[in-house]
Amino acid sequence: MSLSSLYTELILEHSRNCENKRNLECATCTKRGYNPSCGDDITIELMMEEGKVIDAAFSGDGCAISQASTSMMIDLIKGRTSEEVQKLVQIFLGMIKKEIEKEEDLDLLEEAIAFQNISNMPARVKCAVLAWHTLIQAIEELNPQS
Amino acid sequence: MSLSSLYTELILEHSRNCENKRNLECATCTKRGYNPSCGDDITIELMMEEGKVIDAAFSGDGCAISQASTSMMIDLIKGRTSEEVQKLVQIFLGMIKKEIEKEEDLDLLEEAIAFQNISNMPARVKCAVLAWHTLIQAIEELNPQS
Amino acid sequence: MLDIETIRSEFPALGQNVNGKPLVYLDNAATTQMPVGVLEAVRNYKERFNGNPHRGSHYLSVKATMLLEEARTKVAKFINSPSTKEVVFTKNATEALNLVAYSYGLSSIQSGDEIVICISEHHSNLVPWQRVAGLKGATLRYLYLTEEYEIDLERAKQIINEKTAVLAIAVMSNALGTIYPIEKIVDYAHNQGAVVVIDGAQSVPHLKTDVQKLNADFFVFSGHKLFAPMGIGVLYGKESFLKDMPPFLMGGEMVEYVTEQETSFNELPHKFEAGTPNVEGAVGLGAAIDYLSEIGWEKITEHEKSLTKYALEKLSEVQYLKIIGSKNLEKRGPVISFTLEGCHPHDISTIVDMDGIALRAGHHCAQPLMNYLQLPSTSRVSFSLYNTKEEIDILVESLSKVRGWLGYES
Amino acid sequence: MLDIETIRSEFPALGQNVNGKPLVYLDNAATTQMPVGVLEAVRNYKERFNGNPHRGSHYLSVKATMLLEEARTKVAKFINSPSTKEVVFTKNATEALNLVAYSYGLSSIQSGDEIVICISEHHSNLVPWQRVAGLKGATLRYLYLTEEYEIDLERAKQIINEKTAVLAIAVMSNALGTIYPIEKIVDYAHNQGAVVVIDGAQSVPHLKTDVQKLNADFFVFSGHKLFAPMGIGVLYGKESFLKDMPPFLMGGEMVEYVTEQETSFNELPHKFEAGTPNVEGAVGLGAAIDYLSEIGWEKITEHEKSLTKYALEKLSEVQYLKIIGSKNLEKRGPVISFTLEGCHPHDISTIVDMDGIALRAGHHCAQPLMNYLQLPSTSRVSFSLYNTKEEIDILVESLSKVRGWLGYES
Ligand SMILES: Cc1ncc(COP(=O)(O)O)c(C=O)c1O
Ligand SMILES: Cc1ncc(COP(=O)(O)O)c(C=O)c1O
Repeated sequence: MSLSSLYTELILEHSRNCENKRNLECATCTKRGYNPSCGDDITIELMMEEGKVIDAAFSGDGCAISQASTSMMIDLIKGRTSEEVQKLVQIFLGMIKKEIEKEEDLDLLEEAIAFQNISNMPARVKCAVLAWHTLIQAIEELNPQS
Repeated sequence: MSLSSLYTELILEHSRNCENKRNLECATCTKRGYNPSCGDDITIELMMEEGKVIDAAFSGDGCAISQASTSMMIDLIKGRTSEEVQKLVQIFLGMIKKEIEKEEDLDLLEEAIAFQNISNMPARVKCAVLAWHTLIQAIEELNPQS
Repeated sequence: MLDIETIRSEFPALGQNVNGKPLVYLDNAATTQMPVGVLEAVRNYKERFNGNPHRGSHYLSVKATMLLEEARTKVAKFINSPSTKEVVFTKNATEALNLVAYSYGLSSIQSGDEIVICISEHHSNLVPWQRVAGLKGATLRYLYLTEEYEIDLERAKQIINEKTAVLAIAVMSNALGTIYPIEKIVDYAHNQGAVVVIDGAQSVPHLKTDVQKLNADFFVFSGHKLFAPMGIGVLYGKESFLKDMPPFLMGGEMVEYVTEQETSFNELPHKFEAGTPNVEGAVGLGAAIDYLSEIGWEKITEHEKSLTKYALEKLSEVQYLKIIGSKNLEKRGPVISFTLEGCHPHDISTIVDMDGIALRAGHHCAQPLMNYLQLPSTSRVSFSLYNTKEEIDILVESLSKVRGWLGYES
Repeated sequence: MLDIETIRSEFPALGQNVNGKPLVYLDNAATTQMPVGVLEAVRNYKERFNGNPHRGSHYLSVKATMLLEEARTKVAKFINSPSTKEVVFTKNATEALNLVAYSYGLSSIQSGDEIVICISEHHSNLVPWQRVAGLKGATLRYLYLTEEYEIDLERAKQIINEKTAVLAIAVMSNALGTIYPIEKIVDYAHNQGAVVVIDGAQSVPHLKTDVQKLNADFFVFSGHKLFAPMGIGVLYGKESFLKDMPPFLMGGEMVEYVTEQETSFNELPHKFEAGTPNVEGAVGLGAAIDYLSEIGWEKITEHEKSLTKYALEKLSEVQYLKIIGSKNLEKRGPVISFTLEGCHPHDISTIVDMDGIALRAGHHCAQPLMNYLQLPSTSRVSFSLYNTKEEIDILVESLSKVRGWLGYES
């Protein structure tokens, strides 16, 4: 994997996105995610209403990859139901593991498809998936039965 | 070192010596010596009177080398003063380490000179010196000032 | 059948002379020799992939991490662990047993509890439990052996009871060669509510291991008895236990957040792996597992059984020799202890060493067993897949001269 | 002067390409590469002398014992330990520190005592003390740093006082490269009655070590940062302490008598070495020490100092780069941490990796320090005797392109 396909304009743009990196005044759910091996440390805040993500944001430190991945994720999940979010996270994680075959599934990830080949850079996989793992934990805590 | 120079008649004889391997009724001092690496386990008993070894004996288990070395040592120290015993032990241990140059010193060891070349058989050095180390500890406990 | 010529040619250490005679290495229960494939795997790692794993984003660090985790996957498969989270690398079986004793034992065992071990346990599966019992006011109880060196299951059922907090036992005794009916004992102990710690140090090189079938709560072994380097061992533990246990060694790699006064810990298995791991040891262990898998258990077991059978027969013919252990091939592995009347094992060892033969003398780190059997020590031969019947002939020939050297008429 | 060509040719790992570029290995503080002499010593041991040491009376076992003890003698000489009894082999520095914390710490530290460490300690010299403090009701106190990343001796004298039971401190910080004025601090702490534990993991490869001159009560280091294999570390401890300390790991080798309910322990240093030791690791460490001695400290220090000086100069010229650590050559070793404005260290590491450069990114197992400095992480380069100024030029060239890759104008 070349540097230019890793640090694309899209990823760099998202990595500096200040719009999604903020505090949610009225978050209904907050979850911290940490990668002890590289120090990425992000906190995701969700505002849920009737099972839907009304707003979402994040804060914390991390490399360009983790910041971009988090920002794209937040764009993607706004307005979705818990179930939709869970499905999207599964598709994202599946994509990273190269387990998703169907193009139309990948398309659902919108911009986050940018991380499709991150497994070619094993040192960075954890950066790309951190936010998504954290999100799924947050959702599971909200809906413990599911 | 060949087996025939290790298991000499003299050593084998001493290794089966039942005369020195007994319990001393009126021991004034008893010391157990153990070699955790090979399991040799002997107890030395001394009967001291006015600083002299009046009688000595041993009990316990061990290989031919440790038994013979103990038996020879007991023959050697009977009738000696603590100081003489200490000197003999130093000479014996020095001989094992090849640090004794003078023939006449070695001669003082009498039969125990049989172990002069045991250092060529490193696995057996501990067997040969066990009794002597135990003896010196016993003597030191008797005369803590010296 | 094993192609023994080829196999032997793969072990450089076996080709040497000792005291002018071809080496006859019969001390495999103490440690094994390494095949070229393992030597090369370690060397290759050092020359091409060496880095400090975890926390690294450069090529060598990533490679080291991948190779370490690949080795963990191989170990998990080898012992049929359901997950790599349950495979912790230690420095040897002893550290693994101490980890369980310190972390599980000290946090779970209560005053009045009982810990049960077998009288034949290796000191490494004995002294740590003595200590736990002492510190916690628990009682250490023993399973004793029958005249045939077997565990009497009926008597065992009186010792293992609802007070038993931990049963710690080896599959195969390193001092007797006996293979105990572990599955039955484990089942019974589980029914009594005990947690079961299994010492596989001796069984792993000889029997296919399946921790799920054994239903082990904890299972340990050492690499160096399995053709792998020294300095690497394994603790398998059920996730349900490991996840709630406090960490043992503390330091780098095993932490999550560290603040000045508090620390939270990393996920399994890393929570139990403090400091820089022995990556090359793990790589070597992985290569050793590959080596064994390629040969296959069937051939290994068949070969070792036939060696054991032959050795039992031949040794029985040696005058004054007494085998200390079961003679039932179904109940034993390729480790044979014996005594030779009037001869101390240490002398025997020295004498046969002159014929190039490596055998072990002593208490085999099982002093309570020796005491129980009223033997100060024994001689022990132990076979591996690379030994031959010819080597047993050389052994028997050499043994038959021992009493002569020690001054006996015959 | 060092013959750097010859030296590099002795390290097979250094000759390789990474991502199509010659490897520039600047992660020596994490782990070092191994010279051929060490690789060969380990291989030779495995092919010719491999046996389980202690308790063996056959040739290979005797050889293994002798080689293990010979390695111990080399280590003792290398750190100027008065006796080999005071040199305990562990698996790494982390285990050595845990041994001290568990065995000395838990048995000697009392409620109300204070343990003092430096804010820059590696987690391995920090988390074990947190635990001891927590279990014993002691307080863990920190020495903080000045703006120049130095220990303020006057402030230190307020923290270290008659309540200080243990002072645990590294000679050289792995995160900052600072070399602390250890002898003065140790002296002061001793005068207050404290016991001093010194972490030499980073200093041992760069500075001549003299545990007697340091007057260390305990001193630890790891082989793998010193051109030796992974899986071997050293604890030096004064006999006066070690002899009265309870054992840590229990099992084979470390016992004297074992009965069913009681155990007495072997002599020093064996009391602290349970289970089969990593003989090949020790042999490798001995060979690494030989290798270093042959080159000589003078040449090593001179070379590493000139690299450090050059690197500090060159890095200072890189725009947006800030060095996190002392710039005073007399107060630092060849480990340099830095930040690059707007660039996360992990991205820096990935980018320079494409030029074959191995550097480390992260908290360097020193989270409390990072917190204190209010930095989430830094990048770190660390030099060894085999690095060159040309490599520093390649690093600087590569670093100057990083901001461009990350979308900055310059
Ligand atoms: C200062 C310091 N102490 C301790 C350690 C721990 O060493 P190891 O991981 O080899 O146990 C390290 C290495 O990372 C270190 O740099
Ligand atoms: C049955 C058994 N358990 C435990 C051990 C300890 O293994 P290690 O010395 O590799 O820790 C041994 C090996 O001596 C053994 O035979």
